[in-house]
Amino acid sequence: MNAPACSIPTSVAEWRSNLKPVWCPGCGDFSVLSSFAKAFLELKLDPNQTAMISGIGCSSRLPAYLTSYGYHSIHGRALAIGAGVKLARPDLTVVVTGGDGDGFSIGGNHFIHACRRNVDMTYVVMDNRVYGMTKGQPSPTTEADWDNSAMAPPGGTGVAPFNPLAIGLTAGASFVARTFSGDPNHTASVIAEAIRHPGFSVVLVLSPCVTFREEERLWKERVHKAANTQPITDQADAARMLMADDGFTLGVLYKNERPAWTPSQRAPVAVADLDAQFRTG
Amino acid sequence: MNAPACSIPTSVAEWRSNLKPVWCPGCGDFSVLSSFAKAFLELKLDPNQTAMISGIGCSSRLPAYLTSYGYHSIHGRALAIGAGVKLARPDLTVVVTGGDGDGFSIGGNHFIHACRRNVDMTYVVMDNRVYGMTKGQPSPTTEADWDNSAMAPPGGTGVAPFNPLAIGLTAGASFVARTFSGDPNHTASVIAEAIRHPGFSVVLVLSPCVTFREEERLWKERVHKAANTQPITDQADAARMLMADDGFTLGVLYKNERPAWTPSQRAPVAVADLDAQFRTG
Amino acid sequence: MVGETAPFGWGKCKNEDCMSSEPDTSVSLAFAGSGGAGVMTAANMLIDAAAKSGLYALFGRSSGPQIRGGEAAALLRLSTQPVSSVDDSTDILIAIDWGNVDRFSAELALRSSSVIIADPDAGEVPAVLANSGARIAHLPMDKMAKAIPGGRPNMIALGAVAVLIGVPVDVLIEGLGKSLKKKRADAYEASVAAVRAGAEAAKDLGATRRLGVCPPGARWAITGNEAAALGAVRGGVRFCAAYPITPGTEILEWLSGALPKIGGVFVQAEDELASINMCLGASFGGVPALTATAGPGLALMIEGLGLGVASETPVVVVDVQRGGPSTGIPTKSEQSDLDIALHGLHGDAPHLVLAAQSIGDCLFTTQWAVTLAEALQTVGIVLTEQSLGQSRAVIDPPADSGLTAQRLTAETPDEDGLRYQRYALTPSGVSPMAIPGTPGCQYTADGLEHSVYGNPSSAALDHEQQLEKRRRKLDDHDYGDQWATIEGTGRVALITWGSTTGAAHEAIQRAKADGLDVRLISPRLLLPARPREMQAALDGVDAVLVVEQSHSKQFLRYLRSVYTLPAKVDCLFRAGPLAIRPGEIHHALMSMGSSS
Amino acid sequence: MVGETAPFGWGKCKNEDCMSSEPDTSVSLAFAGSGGAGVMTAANMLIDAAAKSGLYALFGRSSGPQIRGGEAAALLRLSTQPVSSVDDSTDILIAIDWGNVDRFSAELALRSSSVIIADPDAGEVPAVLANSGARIAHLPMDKMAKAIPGGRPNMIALGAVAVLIGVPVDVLIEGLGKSLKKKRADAYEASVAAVRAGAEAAKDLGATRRLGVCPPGARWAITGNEAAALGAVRGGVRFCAAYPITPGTEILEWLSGALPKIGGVFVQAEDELASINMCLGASFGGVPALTATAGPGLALMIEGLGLGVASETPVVVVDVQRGGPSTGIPTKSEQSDLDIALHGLHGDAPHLVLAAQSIGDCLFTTQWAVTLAEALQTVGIVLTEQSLGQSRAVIDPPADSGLTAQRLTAETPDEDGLRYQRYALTPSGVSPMAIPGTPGCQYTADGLEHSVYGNPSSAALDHEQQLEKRRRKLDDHDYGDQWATIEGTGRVALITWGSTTGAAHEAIQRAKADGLDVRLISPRLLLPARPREMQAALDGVDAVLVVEQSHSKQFLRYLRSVYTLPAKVDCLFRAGPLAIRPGEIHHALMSMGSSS
Ligand SMILES: Cc1ncc(C[n+]2csc(CCOP(=O)(O)OP(=O)(O)O)c2C)c(N)n1
Ligand SMILES: Cc1ncc(C[n+]2csc(CCOP(=O)(O)OP(=O)(O)O)c2C)c(N)n1
Ligand code: SF4
Ligand code: SF4
Ligand SMILES: [Mg+2]
Ligand SMILES: [Mg+2]
Repeated sequence: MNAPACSIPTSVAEWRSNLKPVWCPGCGDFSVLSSFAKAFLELKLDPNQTAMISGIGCSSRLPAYLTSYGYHSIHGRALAIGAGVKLARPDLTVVVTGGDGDGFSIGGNHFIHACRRNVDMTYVVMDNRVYGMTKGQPSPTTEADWDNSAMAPPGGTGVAPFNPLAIGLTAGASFVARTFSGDPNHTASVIAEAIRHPGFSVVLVLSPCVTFREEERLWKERVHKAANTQPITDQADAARMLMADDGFTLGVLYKNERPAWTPSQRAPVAVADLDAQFRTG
Repeated sequence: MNAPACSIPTSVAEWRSNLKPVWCPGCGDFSVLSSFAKAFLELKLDPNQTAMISGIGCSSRLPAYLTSYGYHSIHGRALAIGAGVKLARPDLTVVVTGGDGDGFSIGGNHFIHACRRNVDMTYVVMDNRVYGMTKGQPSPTTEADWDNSAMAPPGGTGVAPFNPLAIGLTAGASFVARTFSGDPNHTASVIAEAIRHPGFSVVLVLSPCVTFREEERLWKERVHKAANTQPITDQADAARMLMADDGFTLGVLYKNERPAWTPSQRAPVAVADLDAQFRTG
Repeated sequence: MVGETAPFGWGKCKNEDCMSSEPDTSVSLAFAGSGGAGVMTAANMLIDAAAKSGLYALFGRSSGPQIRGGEAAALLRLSTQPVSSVDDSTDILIAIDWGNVDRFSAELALRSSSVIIADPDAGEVPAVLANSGARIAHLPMDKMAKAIPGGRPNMIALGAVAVLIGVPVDVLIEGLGKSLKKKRADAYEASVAAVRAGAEAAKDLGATRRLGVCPPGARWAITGNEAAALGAVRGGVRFCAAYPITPGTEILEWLSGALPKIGGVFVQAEDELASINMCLGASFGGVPALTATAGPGLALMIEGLGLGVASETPVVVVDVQRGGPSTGIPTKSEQSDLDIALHGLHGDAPHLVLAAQSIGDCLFTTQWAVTLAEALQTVGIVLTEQSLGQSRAVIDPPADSGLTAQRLTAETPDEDGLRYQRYALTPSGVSPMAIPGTPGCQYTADGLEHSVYGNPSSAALDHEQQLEKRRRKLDDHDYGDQWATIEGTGRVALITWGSTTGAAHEAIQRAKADGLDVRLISPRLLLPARPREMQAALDGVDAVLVVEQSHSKQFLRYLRSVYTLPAKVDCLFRAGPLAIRPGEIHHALMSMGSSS
Repeated sequence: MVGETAPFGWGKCKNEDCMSSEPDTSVSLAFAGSGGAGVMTAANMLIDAAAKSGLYALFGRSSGPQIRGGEAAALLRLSTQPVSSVDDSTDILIAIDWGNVDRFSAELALRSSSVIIADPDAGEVPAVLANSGARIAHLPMDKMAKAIPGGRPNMIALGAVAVLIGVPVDVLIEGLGKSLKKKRADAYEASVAAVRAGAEAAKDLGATRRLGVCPPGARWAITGNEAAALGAVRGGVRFCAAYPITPGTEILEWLSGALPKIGGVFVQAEDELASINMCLGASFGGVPALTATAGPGLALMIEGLGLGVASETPVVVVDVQRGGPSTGIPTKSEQSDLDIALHGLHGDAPHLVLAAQSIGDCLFTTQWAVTLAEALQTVGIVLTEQSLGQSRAVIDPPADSGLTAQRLTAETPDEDGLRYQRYALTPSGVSPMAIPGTPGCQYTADGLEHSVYGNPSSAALDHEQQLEKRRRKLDDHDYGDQWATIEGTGRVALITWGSTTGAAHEAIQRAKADGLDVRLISPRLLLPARPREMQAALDGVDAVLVVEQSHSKQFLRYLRSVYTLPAKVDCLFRAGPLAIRPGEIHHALMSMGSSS
């Protein structure tokens, strides 16, 4: 199924489909889209050998804006679909993408199990700390005191956000990174590195929702690169670092070489011979 | 709804219902059952003010063996039901219980969100690193090389287990402990401490499945008490400790004083006045 | 059920001294424009003014896929009488610009008698609209607005439309005052000027439809989602765990605001699996609980609902139906979750399914569902629709049915000192339920089949007895007249459900004017089936027209499965998003009437 | 569909030279004993010996709630002819001890003509059994076993039963050799001695039923779960993601062993939401995928199945039905997931529902379902039952239908160089599907309603066209004769489905002997409905008996909803776990035949 070499795009524009994004003007996801194109270009990926899988949400609309194969599925299940694609078709590059609600609220179980299973795919989450598509409810990464939502009481829900990267790490993710949509080149290079990484890689992109969380425009003043230029490789050290972190540290924060999981294969048997066990006498 | 004082049991036997457990002879869950009775006795709980919530699995059968109120629900959803009980009825003592499959495989999402939400209830997981009830399949805590299962290939699944306590901690649990069913008094005292803790407390009880994992009888030789007699109180330190741990350290490993979450209450309005906003002119 | 006591009403203006001097009792209009043009604002202001003038109204919205911005249309029907359906066509379309108006041109339903009011500077009227043959009138809204400091085209449009349909401009301006003055006086001034300019210019646009005058009366302006939420709390709901989803989110938003004020609890759950199971937990704890969702969320709740049925834990889910299957069309209406609501649970799992018939009826039906689920200790699913939930109506204030949750609770164990039987085999099938905290009645609720005590059992006898008890308690309950709306006595019957009831009612009025007497049967209670009541309702009927908004005739299939219908049955059906309009039903009735 | 070509067969012994000299063609027996007594081992050995002697058999099990230990009964029927149903009653019950035998006494179905072989040292025969009036014979199995070093009572029982029913003891001992000799010679010797002692003692127990002799022939011994799994891989399945659940787990266990040997993939998922969605991912990638589950798991897969329907991604789920609702009775059989299988999805979501009619037919039906789902790019649900899945049958080797997955794939974009239309509106409704890796055909599969390209669309026209295409491709497909088992030409028809087909067939044979000609109609394809074919099948029928194992007459309701039945329709229905037996169907047919 290898495609002719000529199908490999030579410009960012070739990676973009002709579908117009539904996103609000200024939404952080636009630049994540361009980071994907840049990363794919850098990796010289072939669109017909690339599968972009997403759930439901503003961010989950992304696959259709690229010229790769895509599956815009249902809310919260993208990682399960992605694992199915990769396990059945190890020759494809599989990238799963979506939002913080999709991935960490309704999709939380698949997230921790994807980290544990360590199938060779890349998960890029556009974290805007809100449910954009359903018009502004708190997500698992939303601050406890954010209350500019019709579904949050005055003063906020009072439920503390959790740190999905720390959870991912403890669940077994072998590559953990954070980037900011305001720095599309950095995001592109981290996505490229994550795709190169053999095993399950998580990239959390801080991507402001300018409509329901206007204040996130100020994130550009809070983000900062990690002190170490090299990722931590010890799980315990990384766990400590992530739990002590302010949530705005950018870079590849943890990486290890745990081999990607591949399903068991056994000595071949012809399908026609599988019934031997049922024959009596 | 306070019951007369005379309804508070004065012996372990009074906490046991007359239903005979379905468990296999030698199953670790028998002694967890007695630890519950002991802990409840120590806490002087009233059976009619206590709600035991479970999912489905051998371990999840436990509630009906006690004389408290109980809800033996569906596979994986016990924590959600428990949160509903506690939020609606803050006067009750709510204990959620079940197995490693119920809690960390199908129930994984409710687990991380229960940790995050920090409702004042106690979660006691009987971890036997296997699905007992469905006759022996690997669970998320099963060793990667365990292959004594009709659903695991020779050599095991190759999927590394994860450490639910570490995940629980990073997700926000405010009380994290491990005990061993072979030490029912220690288990009882930790359960009692967990119930006293305001907020969401997790107690992982290593509880052997003698039928499908006979080798777990040897756990008694592997378990050891935590070096510190006092729980760690710093999240980052605890994260490091749990990730470096061998999985057999017993005790209350982490505890903090984050206040339990209670739902917002606002200035009272009569139900009859709620329609004011719809009246025009 | 008609008239005063009906949870929703149709018919004549209720003000007896209403003397409409003009022929038009109803006008339909649409405001269109791209994102930010303010069409929804204008529509809301018009609705408010109409309500104050004693009119009734229905206001739906159609918008594109964009989260913010993007084209949108406000679809309004104003009337001197209560409105429960969109009309056959739009009388007046006023477009500030053309955006991607083709995306919803079908929903506009223009025809040759319509008028399109277009801004000549916005370019040609798109062919897809012009082809309707509608008369085109020009109003340079953009230019006129620019002439007023701070003026906006939507206010010009508003003023013009008000005059054309006969909503008093003064009332409109009074309303503007309330909503704008406090915020920004300059915005208020600019709006007033723009409305007046529009009103002035309207005189040159040629006469269109003018509504009769109704003396002001008490009115409610409410959406179906608000009504359902209000019905929930009136019915006694004090717990809601929920996960947002279009088009049900507004129910949750309203409850998240209201519950904390009445001693209740609202919690945003991590997913629908959690929300339904949290509700079951609260209900087990004795607190009536409800959640709301749409098709995909309902799909995720199915297992939890089965637990509610088997463990006899009351709970209610409102499913605001949208286009399906799968993610489908989240913002558009359809009646296609009937199958899953009736038959989605595994095993033999009798439960309640109710459907709201109008925006106002979302209140009554939800309130009733809560009290039924509580009384019968079972699961209730309330089906509403995007076109009810997210549309706003101006209606007569709905009466409070006064229905409120009454659960049969156990206070003590059996008198003989015997062990408490949670699942006792009572004559009604309803067993007294002990609420945690009740001394001596401790039990373990179970989704496994169980004995009367709740102990797990796989014995054939226990299974049979518990299945039968769960069936009996629902089948044998007396649901009263409210189970269905039944009107008229013709030999032709129209059977429908949900929002389509409104259009059906209007169609039947028209058929009557044409001399055809048609009976209306619209069940509010869909499950359990009421064979005896349906047989009575169908007495003397020899032809039936079934009307529903699904592609696979879900309602017709259901009717056939549980009721005996006359030999002649026709079906008028169509998937969403296009509403089924009174005219097409009328047409179907007339051809049926002539052939039967 | 009868005889050689049918995926399962009934009727005479196929060996033409079979000259059964004795009257009995079938014997039913039960081994009972508490956990560890080895009743299942004894039953399996008897089945193996029977198979080698040319007999046919059916072997089901009934056990208590304990995971290990606890009482259990092996329920066997041996016959000189293919067996597809349990018989009306148990001829011989041999009980090693009485454990909690009352838990399943109802399933034993003893009557006065039965024989109970009891160990006098195990105490009184429990009243619930003795009340049947069965003759009681004593065999001191425990004492006899103790007399043999290493001897066990179950082997005494085995030897005795073999003699009583006429299974050659030599063949039995030959089988013992194969299974035991290699492991432990002493265990083998002890077992042989015990079997011989039991056989010897049997002579004093009084004559019971003896089976005729059949010359040995090729046989398969297989469970329904194994058969379904084999059907899956024969149909082309190469991917399975799954979550264990009783009684479907054995399908998964078999696939987890087989798939890695044929280049396929098995993965244990974290839950059923993951398993169905992983399957969709694999299928999107071009690899035929299947998962298996039971009611609670199916409930969790509903949303994923809807995505399969909307995005037109083929996938198959085998639902091994158990007692419902909710967790219900996991280890017992029922036909009560019909409702959810047919109508469980939200929105208008046409899909395939098939049902296996016998243990052997689990193979054909699953294989067919896979090829249909692949050909029609949709979701297929295969309904089997605990009584099929977890029972073992000795049958004639089933023919390989040769059906294998053929997906219509797209190789290049449109010839005119136009953009690839994933959801093109073809005449058949099936659109060529590009598999990732195909150059130039990239598209994004979507569960949102979409245009032919797959772009999200909320336009009424796209919705209507895609709904219609998805309906058409299923309705217009030619499913051939296999859609149903249809036999006979009587004016009374028996309509049933699933495992009940076997009992129905046997009942019809008996009715024929009584002079009543009854037609059998048992649809293997339940959805889409086949109104034309059903009408043809019902031609000339004036009375129908519907037979099903559900409490709420799910099948009858479904038949009424989509088919036109004659005026006279009776229904014989009951929830699980008690099997519906040929005798009661026969009885119902005869009273129907005489009244009609
Ligand atoms: C089962 C289900 N529940 C709820 C929804 C409604 N829904 C759609 S997107 C969304 C949240 C999106 O938030 P996020 O994933 O953070 O994406 P964003 O829009 O912020 O990019 C929700 C709740 C749905 N489509 N399906
Ligand atoms: C939705 C659903 N899926 C699967 C099952 C089958 N099932 C019952 S218990 C269980 C696993 C039990 O494992 P665990 O929670 O570890 O409990 P244990 O039996 O080991 O104590 C499974 C898979 C079910 N009941 N419901
Ligand atoms: S709502 Fe927020 S996340 Fe969604 S498109 Fe707009 S800015 Fe982006
Ligand atoms: S199977 Fe294992 S976990 Fe279950 S009761 Fe037996 S020993 Fe305990
Ligand atoms: Mg988000
Ligand atoms: Mg376990």
